[in-house]
Amino acid sequence: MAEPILKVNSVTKCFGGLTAVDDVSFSVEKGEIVGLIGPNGAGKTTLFNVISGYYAPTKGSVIFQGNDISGKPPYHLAGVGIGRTFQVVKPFAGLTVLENVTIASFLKHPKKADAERHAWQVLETTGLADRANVSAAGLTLAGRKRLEISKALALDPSFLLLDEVVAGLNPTEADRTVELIMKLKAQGLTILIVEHIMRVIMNISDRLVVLNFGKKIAEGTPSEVSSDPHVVQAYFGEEAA
Amino acid sequence: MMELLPQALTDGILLGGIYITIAIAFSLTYGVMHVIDFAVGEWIMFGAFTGYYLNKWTGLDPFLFLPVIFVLYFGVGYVIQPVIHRVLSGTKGNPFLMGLVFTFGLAIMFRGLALTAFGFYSNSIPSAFSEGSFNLEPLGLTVTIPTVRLVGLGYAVAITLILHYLLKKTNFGLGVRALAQHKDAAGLMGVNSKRTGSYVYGIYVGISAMTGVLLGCILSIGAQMGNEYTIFAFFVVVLAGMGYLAGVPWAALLLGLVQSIFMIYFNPSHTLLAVFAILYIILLISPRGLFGKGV
Amino acid sequence: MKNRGATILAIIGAALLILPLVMHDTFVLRVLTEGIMWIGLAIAFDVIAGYTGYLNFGHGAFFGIGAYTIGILMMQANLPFWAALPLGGVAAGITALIAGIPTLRLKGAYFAIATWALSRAIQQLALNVEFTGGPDGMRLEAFLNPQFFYYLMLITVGVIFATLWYLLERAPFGLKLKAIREDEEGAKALGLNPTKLKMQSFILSALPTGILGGIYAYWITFIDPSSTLGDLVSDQAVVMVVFGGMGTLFGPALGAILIFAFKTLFWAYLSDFQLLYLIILGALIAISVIFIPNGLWGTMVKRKAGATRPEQKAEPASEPAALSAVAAPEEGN
Amino acid sequence: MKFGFVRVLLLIAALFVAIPAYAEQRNFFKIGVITELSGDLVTGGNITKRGYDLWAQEVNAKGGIEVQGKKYPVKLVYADAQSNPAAGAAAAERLITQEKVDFILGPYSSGVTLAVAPVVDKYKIPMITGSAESPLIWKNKFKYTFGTIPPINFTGATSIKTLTEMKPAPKTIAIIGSNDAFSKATAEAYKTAAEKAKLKIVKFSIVPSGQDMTPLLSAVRSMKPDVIAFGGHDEEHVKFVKALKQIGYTPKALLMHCGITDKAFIDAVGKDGEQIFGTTCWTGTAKTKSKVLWPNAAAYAAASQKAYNNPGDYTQGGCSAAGIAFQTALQKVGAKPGMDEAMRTKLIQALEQIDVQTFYGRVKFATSGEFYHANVGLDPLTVQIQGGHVKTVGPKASVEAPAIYPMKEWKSR
Amino acid sequence: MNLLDVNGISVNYGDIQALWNISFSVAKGQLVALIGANGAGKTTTLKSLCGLIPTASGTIHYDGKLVTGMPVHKVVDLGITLVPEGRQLFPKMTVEENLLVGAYLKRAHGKRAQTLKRIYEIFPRLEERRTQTAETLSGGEQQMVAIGRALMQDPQVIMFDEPSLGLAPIMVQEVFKVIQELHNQGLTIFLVEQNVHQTLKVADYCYVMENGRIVGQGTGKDLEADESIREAYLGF
Repeated sequence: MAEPILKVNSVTKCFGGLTAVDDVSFSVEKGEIVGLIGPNGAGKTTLFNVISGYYAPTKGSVIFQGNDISGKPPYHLAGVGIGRTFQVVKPFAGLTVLENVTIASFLKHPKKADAERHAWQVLETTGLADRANVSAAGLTLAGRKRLEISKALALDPSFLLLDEVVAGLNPTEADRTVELIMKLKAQGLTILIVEHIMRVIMNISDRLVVLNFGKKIAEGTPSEVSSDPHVVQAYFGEEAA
Repeated sequence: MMELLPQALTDGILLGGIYITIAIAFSLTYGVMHVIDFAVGEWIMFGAFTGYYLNKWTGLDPFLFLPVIFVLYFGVGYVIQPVIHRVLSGTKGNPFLMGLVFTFGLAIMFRGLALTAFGFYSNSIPSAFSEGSFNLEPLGLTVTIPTVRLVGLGYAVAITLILHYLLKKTNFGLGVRALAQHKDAAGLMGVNSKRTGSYVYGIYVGISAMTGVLLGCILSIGAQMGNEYTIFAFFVVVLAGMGYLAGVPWAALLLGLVQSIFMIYFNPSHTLLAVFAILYIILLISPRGLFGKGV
Repeated sequence: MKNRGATILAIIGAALLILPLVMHDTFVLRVLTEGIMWIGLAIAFDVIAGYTGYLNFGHGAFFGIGAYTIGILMMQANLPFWAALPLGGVAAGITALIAGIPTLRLKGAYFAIATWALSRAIQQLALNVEFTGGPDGMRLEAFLNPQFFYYLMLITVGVIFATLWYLLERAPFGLKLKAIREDEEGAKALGLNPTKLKMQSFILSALPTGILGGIYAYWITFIDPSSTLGDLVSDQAVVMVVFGGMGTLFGPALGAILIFAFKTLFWAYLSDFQLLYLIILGALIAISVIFIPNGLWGTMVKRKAGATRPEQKAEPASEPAALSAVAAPEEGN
Repeated sequence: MKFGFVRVLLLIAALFVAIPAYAEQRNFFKIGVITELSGDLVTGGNITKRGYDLWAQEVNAKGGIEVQGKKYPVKLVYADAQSNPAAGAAAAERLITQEKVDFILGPYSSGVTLAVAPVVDKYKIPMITGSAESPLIWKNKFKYTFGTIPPINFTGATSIKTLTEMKPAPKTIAIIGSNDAFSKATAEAYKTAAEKAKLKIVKFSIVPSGQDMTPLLSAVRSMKPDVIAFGGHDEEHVKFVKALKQIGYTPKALLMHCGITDKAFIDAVGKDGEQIFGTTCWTGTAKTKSKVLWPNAAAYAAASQKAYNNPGDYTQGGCSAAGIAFQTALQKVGAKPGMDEAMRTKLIQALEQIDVQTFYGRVKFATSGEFYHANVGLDPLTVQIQGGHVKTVGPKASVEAPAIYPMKEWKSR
Repeated sequence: MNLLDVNGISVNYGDIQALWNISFSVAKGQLVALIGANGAGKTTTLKSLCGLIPTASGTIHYDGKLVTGMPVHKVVDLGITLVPEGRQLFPKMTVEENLLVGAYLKRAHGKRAQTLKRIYEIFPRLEERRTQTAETLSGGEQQMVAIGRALMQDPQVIMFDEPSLGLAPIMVQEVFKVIQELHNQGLTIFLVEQNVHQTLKVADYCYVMENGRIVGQGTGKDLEADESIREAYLGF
């Protein structure tokens, strides 16, 4: 088997006394979709921030395509092919949708005309083209989530970190987003996704990694994971003894 | 030169006392309302002139009027605060910046009003305390402490203690601190953010106005005096860490001591250069003030 | 629309170019020269304040450094004006570089006050060293040709405007800066290096300011620490930019024209009411902040667009990012 | 909306054009006044303005300036220099090109004067400043700029000399100056004079403007100088006296300069102002005799008292004297309102040759050397505040009252 | 009698509608729960109840009084309080000060010494840490302070927003024990939770929320048997 595209080696991240991520290891193979799940506050977003360079791990390392990227700044990681979205969508509110995506396109297309052309293409893919010229602040939540994906995609990444891009959408919109993710996978992208909507993540993930209290409590295919008693307990709370 | 050191330290501390009174309420206002009030010097100036005229009309010692001036300017601050609140809670543009520019406009306007109303001459407020000084020679120290400056330091200590008491020991103070730390949670505790903000701003304007009287007794007053004190208020508050009240006395004393030591032991014309260089260096090393506790 | 805008700009430009040929009032030329200078200063200030979101209260320092550089080079090194002028810009740019390394790490009020302290320190430095003439200031050789300075200022500011317009509105750079302004953290994920971009914008703001300072020095023939290194330039620039509308080039230009015109008319024809000027200016600033927080241009452009942009209600952030709530759900199609 | 923008521009343009520069045949002298009516130097600017105003008022009360048998009233047109050299230069340009003034009465501060002087040179419009006295101006040898107040380096020596004549003679001096052009020049002038008079200078310091000087004065106190001399502006004078009093050090003599002659200073510090020495060229009680306007200083002081509730200080007097200088020169060359360039050149020549006794004293401008175009006709005076009044205490020829020396302790006042 | 009556409220964030015509009620002395996936609108509901965010339409009555449009400090004065998500303590204040802020209202101020004593009895750990600043506490301790602070207000209704969020299992147990305890003492409780099992067990009545709408309701027992809840949460 080829070298995994991403390897997370015993990553620990502490904030003061709080250990948000505790000795987590897993890897992602090229072309797969790995779901990262766990109850609220389990440390998923923190782990995302470590992988995407926002936090340096307190311990452990992150290896991307064979290179140690732990502690490298996010803009460097964007350059080597890691795109990410944010859980709390924060578009550049004062700018239009097209401008938002164009900014990301500059990474691979330094000329403005090229970047804009590329941004249009991305918007076509994500279905936002008809809203290209509206202010990003004027988008609906679904639109903003799609804009998040568009921005990440405009980087032409080889690896995508998606943080709750479905949560909060109605079923129709959710289905469209799932469709989009599957399309991206078909194009060869590797994806690590955090999602709360189980329906979605169970369907699209090749493998799941489950976190609780910052620790990895399970890993495996969706069916393996869903029958794991630890996981069920993590989600529904402990049965009172 | 070493025999000057006790006097240098005394002068520095007394000067620091003045800076405390300029900065402490200003810092409180920043902590609670998150506004940098460019008009701080103008409040001081207005207070100074009010004291000056009250003294002129009644012939009574200006220190007797401090409560009157406080109440008067508390009212002024209380009335103005909602406007500032409105600017700061705006959703358009950059509210922080707008707050800054708004008070900047106020400061310009106040200066114009003062020049019109009070004229352009420098003046001084006479007080019984202006006479006399204490000599520490009996203690073997060649140190002179001017009474009026000692009163100033006493005022600074009193204001600091009163604010400390108000903030730490009263229910109102608890509400103010809660508001400064977490606005929504404070609301959930029943703190009326608008009214509390008005009280705080009123207290700040009132204290600044009283400080003006003091400065008029120690130094001089004039319609354009505000700017200079605004500078020192900024300096102290930033050095202390913005909104970090406990840091203010230390920052103010440091400023006073730096000025005093520099004037005596180095080239006095470099005093301000040194002061700004220190501010700059401290911001580099610890961007949130001396104690790293600014907000 | 774009064509019409370009046409109007071209007409204004042409009118400004022809003006001295048909009008010989040197006072009006002088006023226009200064007005144009303020446009340049305001738009240069807006690069860092409006586009990048960092309020520089020490902008005047760049102006003064430019002025002093030209003064010193011309009077003490006997350099010709044309050789000295670019060096004024370079000196301001280098100052921005040195000043920016530490200050650009600071946010909001701290940045504003740190830059302001820095400009004060520079002013004190100029007061205390020999080669600036200290408090006496410095006199430059008088070359009082109104047409020369008018054209010099017009062309310089024209070039500054065009360059900034190209960089900020046409080239990727402006968009990148806006991304930093809107969300510095988020911008990192898109491959932008905020530190580098902020520094570039700081230098881009300083450089033209230094050049304008240099022209000013040669034009006015006398500079001293209080007039070139004081708060005047920063204060005026703030007022003009906020009044006109931040984050655009036309807004600050409009603000500069209006504020400067108001000031000049008041000054020229209502001198007896000079103190009233302060009161009116102060009130104007305060009132415009309350009623047109987006500035004149921002308000005008929006009204034209016919739709007001709904402002995003800031989501209350809870402490560690790991615990933050998800955005509110929304309407289905 | 772009049209809105254009409309605004047009409106502004229209405003500038609408108030036209009318070239009129007038029967009065139109005089531009450039001074600091706003900004940091507003105090000095307004004192300057009073001086010019009082002169114009007096001239007009007499029906105007009589030139070849016909009286021409004067009309002053003000332009605020905003304490800013650029605004000063613009003011000059406007007064000259738009208002078409006949001549100009100049700014309070040296900085603004230095920016205005090249402009008046260029248009060949004469200017007399009644206030600016920095040595720098005269070193630059501007052809069209004159000044009625002698530079401080011309006057400073007198007071030092007066002090050295006191008994017992002072031996040591501490000199402090504020770090602005005028104050620093004052301090340096005192320093030069003290060195010449063989006084021991125990301290010479320049301090940033507007600061509290107490710590420095504490250091000075430890050196126990006989004389303390200070160069500063009005607000600093007040601070200085109070600081000195607060630390409880009374030198044998405290020397400031012209600023203390203003009634406002005496009002501000009250009895603490007593016995402070100053350097000036004129006081309301100076023994002057004149045939132009006011017959002597006392008459001027009375007029000023009536107009401003203030007898006026030497800056104000200098400004009124500037008017008189013009007046005299105009009469001499027979200039009428609306002078052409040739006439103005003649006026300059007349000014260079002027030698007139005014209420202010003798006005005579130097025509060469480091005081080029500054008034060197005056005798500098040493003054002292006595009983709330400014009394001349030196040099001998002008003494009104004997100097009180040493100074009375602050405490026992 | 219903203490809290929510009738058809809608809430917008800018142009985005977050709540759609929400109606429910809480009777005096009941423990009512609101469950739903992340982002369903639970926190928004709570915030609009106590006046932290404005409602676009609909009414909220508390004890017969209309509270819609009231500022938050007036709402809490009526006797409703919220233990907010993420605790929202005053980080630089000590534990005791945090608790005392709870008694800021005149209504509660008089009995504050007494209430404080009671709270220290419920949470002895807080008494040990009373002089420590809130930011130095562990998550569980912070949650205790948040609950204690709410109790200091002497409320009739306490609303909890995900009190077990981010807590260790042992602490979750503790928190639920406290909630149950308070309920037993007669307090009215409105609980928003993600810990479905525990919640359904303690709740008298439950509402289920999805996408800003109430999509189901019933007693805890009814819903526990309902497969759709399990599906909504886990998708299997």
